[in-house]
Amino acid sequence: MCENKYKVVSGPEGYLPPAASLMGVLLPDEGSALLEGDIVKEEDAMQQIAKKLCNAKNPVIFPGPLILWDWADGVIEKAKLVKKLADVAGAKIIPMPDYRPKYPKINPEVEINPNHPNITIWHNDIDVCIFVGVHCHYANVALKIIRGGTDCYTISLCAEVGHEDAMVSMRDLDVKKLQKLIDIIENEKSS
Amino acid sequence: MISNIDIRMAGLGGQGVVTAAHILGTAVVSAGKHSAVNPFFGAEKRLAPAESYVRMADRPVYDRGEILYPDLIMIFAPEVITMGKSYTMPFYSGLKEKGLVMINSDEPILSEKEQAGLDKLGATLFYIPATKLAMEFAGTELATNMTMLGALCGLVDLVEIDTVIEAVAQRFSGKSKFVASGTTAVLDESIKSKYAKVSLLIEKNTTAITKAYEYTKKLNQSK
Amino acid sequence: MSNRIITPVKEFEDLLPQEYKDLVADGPFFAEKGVDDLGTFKEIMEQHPHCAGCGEALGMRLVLAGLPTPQDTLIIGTPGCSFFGLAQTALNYSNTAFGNQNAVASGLKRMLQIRYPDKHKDVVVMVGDGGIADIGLDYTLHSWFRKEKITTIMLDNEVYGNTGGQESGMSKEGKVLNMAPTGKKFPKIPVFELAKTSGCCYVAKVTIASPKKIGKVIRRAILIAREIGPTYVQLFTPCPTNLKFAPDQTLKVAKEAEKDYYPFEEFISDDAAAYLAKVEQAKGDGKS
Amino acid sequence: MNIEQKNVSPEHILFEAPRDKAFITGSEAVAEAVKRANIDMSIAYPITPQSESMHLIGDLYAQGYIKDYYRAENEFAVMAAVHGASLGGGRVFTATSGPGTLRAAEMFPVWAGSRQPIVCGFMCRGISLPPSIQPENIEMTFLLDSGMLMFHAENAQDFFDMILKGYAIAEKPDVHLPVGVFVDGFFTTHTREIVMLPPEDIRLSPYDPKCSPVPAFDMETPPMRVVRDPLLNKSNFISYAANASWHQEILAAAERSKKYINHYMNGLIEVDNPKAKILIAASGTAVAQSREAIRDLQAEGIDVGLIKVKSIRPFPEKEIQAATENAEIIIVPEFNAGGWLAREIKASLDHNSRVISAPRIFGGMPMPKELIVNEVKHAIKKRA
Amino acid sequence: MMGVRVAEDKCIGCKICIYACPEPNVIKLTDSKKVTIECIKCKSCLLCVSACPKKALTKDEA
Repeated sequence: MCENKYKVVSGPEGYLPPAASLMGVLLPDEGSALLEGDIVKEEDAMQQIAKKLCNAKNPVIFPGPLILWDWADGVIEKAKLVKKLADVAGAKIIPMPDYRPKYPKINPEVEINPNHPNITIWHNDIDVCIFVGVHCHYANVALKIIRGGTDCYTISLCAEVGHEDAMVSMRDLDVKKLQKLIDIIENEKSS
Repeated sequence: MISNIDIRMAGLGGQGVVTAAHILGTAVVSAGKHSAVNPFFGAEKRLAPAESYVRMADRPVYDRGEILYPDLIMIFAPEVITMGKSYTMPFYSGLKEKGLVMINSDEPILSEKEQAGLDKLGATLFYIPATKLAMEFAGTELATNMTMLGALCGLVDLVEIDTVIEAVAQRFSGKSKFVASGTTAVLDESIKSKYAKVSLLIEKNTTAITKAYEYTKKLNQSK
Repeated sequence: MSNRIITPVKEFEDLLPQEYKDLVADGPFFAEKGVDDLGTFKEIMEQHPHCAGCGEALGMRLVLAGLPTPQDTLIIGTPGCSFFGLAQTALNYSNTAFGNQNAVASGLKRMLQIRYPDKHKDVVVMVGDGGIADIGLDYTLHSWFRKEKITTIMLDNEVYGNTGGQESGMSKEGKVLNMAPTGKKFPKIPVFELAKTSGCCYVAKVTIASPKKIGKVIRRAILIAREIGPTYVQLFTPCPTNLKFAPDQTLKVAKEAEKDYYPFEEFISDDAAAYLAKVEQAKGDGKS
Repeated sequence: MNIEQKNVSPEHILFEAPRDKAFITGSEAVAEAVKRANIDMSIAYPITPQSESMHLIGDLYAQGYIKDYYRAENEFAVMAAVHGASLGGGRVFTATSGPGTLRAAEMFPVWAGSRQPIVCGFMCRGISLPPSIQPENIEMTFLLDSGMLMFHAENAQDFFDMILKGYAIAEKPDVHLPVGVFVDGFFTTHTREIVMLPPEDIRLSPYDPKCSPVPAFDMETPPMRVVRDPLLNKSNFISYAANASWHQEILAAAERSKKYINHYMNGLIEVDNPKAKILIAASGTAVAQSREAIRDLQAEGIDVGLIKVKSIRPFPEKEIQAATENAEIIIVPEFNAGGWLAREIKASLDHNSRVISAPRIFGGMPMPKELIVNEVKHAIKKRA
Repeated sequence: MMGVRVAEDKCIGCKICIYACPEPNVIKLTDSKKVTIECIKCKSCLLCVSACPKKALTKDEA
């Protein structure tokens, strides 16, 4: 649909990679998604997510605080589907329970932190990851660091407007879209 | 009716030059024309020199700030000239050729030099006993700004006198709080306290404006 | 009560790191805990980078244990040593610039009152002596003059710790410190007295050598701030690194100060006292 | 007091609602905007020429339009307290001027760094010794890299609209940055002019902190543990990388705001007569003065176009490049001694010798249109 | 290895060491009312040692 010159692909991009937004990558309007910097149909983005997950050696879902804690109505329904998504995709789940810069260090076996996400990615050899339920600011910070220092393929499932620094970014993620994504992954698995 | 005119009003703090400018601008706008009005941007203290500026036009007015080259100058107090209570010296500096000057005074006050300056510009000069008219018809010298406005409308065909009177009523009705500066708001209260009721204030002001209007209308015809 | 944000979603409960599981199971959120219970519950502060024997870290630990409802407590701080431990604490903590903490807390408290008119949201300022008595004195005093319903806690280590041991207004007279190479020329700033005359309804001065008193004082300060007005607690938390004593001497230093110039003092206004009697009686605890 | 106002979208209040003519000052326009902005809280500290607007906002509080309002102890305290209030998840407004801006300056990067959608009015004035309350906008140069979005209003109408638009833009989840709406003090605050206002029985829908890219600071939004300020851990390379990424995210957010600025403000710049070989590029009151000058120049047969720079941050680099493609002379009149706008424009353009940084007016003096006219004629003569 | 050793026979479970430790969640009281120390988080300030009235705590020299 909308082609951008700058491609948001897996890194490592080096010392301090530019924010994709500053390289001209625009967030899509409602109904569209972002695939490696280009605005595409939501369905295409879902297909890509399914393909990436099914071909990954070690796909991992990083659920954030918004979905780990039962703080608002509707969280449980989403959480159930994220769990199901992990099951269907055969992905591990490593949580991001909060955003503090952990002292003295995080345990990369069991958690990820937005301030040093790479430790978890390197330690667990994660090649595809999904961010879900993380506040946009912290997701963006983490996605930039990951792209700078790892070759991990990043996917963000965002309830707001999405993330340019992820390789695939879905926006306005709700229960319906999650279910659709699960169906597409199931399809991909069986084909 | 005259369009596109820039007016500089000079007086002493507390005399109502800011309010006069506001009322005139309001009248112009409600008559469907354009106007921008601003006070002199200084420390606002009673009896200190004060100026305000009214721009009016039949097209949008963008220009703002002090009017350096006015078409018309209104002097609200003789002291502006005689005692130099002004930041603009001489008082007519910047006046455009064939401009008009109104001075609130019962008698001529200009020095020969000043008169010569005006003559060189081909300016027309009117003395208006505005404070005297204010005392007579409104019972307070605080209505000097009203009589100056009335006088202005009698001399120059800017806007219908009724529109000005409406603007006065709007200004003092208390429906919308008028804010030129913190000090103006305080003065407003003191003027209102001189009258038992706002309606009386408006009535007195209306009389003062009308009388001053009639005064200059006659003056103009006799000239 | 806002325990929902510390209630895990079932699907992910098992996946949470141990410290979070402990916080949920044994923390002070679902069952009320106090200083008395230390050692038997999961404290909300985690490992921190404070120096060995840090009086301030101990002070924070005791204060945090004394919070009546940590799940509705928000802490505002400043840059400085206190940041390190508080950033590792399981409640909302923020510092912004240096010294403006009481101004930030004023805005925050008022907004939370607007948004949650039926809840007590305890806004607590917890910062060092430099933040309160020096750079932030205006903001501290003005929040008291305005009767903001916040609790201000000074972690008084009598020195600028994080910047490397400079004289603060709360340093002792005569003390040789960085930027006071010939010794401090004036006495400690009487913030405790200023608090009493500036509108605080409850003011207390205590040292880390009296942990149970800290628990009592913090509880009182926060309860009174909910209903009556501003409260202030000045907590002596000596700094072994910059005051140059051995880390195992911190409590000894505090004890000596208590005897010498830092005695326990408490001031309570009449209306605060009446209110406190009511709540302590209603609780039937007199929990101290 | 019970205020009956209907909550509406920014699109409705800005584009759809009918508007009526009012003859008001810039200060009054601020209050009219705040009245329709559904503000939770406002905090004030007096300074000329900001005071009148914040008095009026106090009146709005007394009338029940705002839920809390107080006079703080100084500008740093004001900016700190509105920060605290904004952390708490509500909508806030304040304003200041010149020396107040500089006194409070430490807080502006804090607002941006912690992604607070605060809208602040800046009624610019002189800042230095000799003390000056007079209009000039030198304070803007100190804020160019504070992380705030900066809009420069030409007149009271802009001021009114940009405050409401400021909230609409600032509160987008992918933007969520503070917005400074700047005017040249007195020229706008104290000038009475025609302003078109939507009805006062409508207001913006309330701020929803749930859509924020950072958690509201209320112990109702997870996580409990969160560091909202830049990460102050003395640590190692990876911590610095986190810090740098955080900063990049603020720059990225400003970049994302362009889409919304285009939508709500009809572009970061506005161009009249772009084909002219001579362009005047200006912001704020200098735009108004340029319009008068252009009217005179056109009357004399000199073809001059105008670029009105509305968004100073993000800076419309590409837009100005495109608009000046055919220009041979670009005059940049400014109300400050530093010439910061000309510097920004020069840095954006190739062949920047085309840019003439003049006239520069400061100290509170007005900028008569004649000065701009002369500058244009002088430039033409010099080229010929 | 830094740390502090507890002599269980001397510990009376008075918890004074717990109130003295600047580190959170390091010294805990067991069900048998003795303290245990999680040495991995201990910074060896020895405040607990100097605070213990029964001399039940000693520096772990190992």
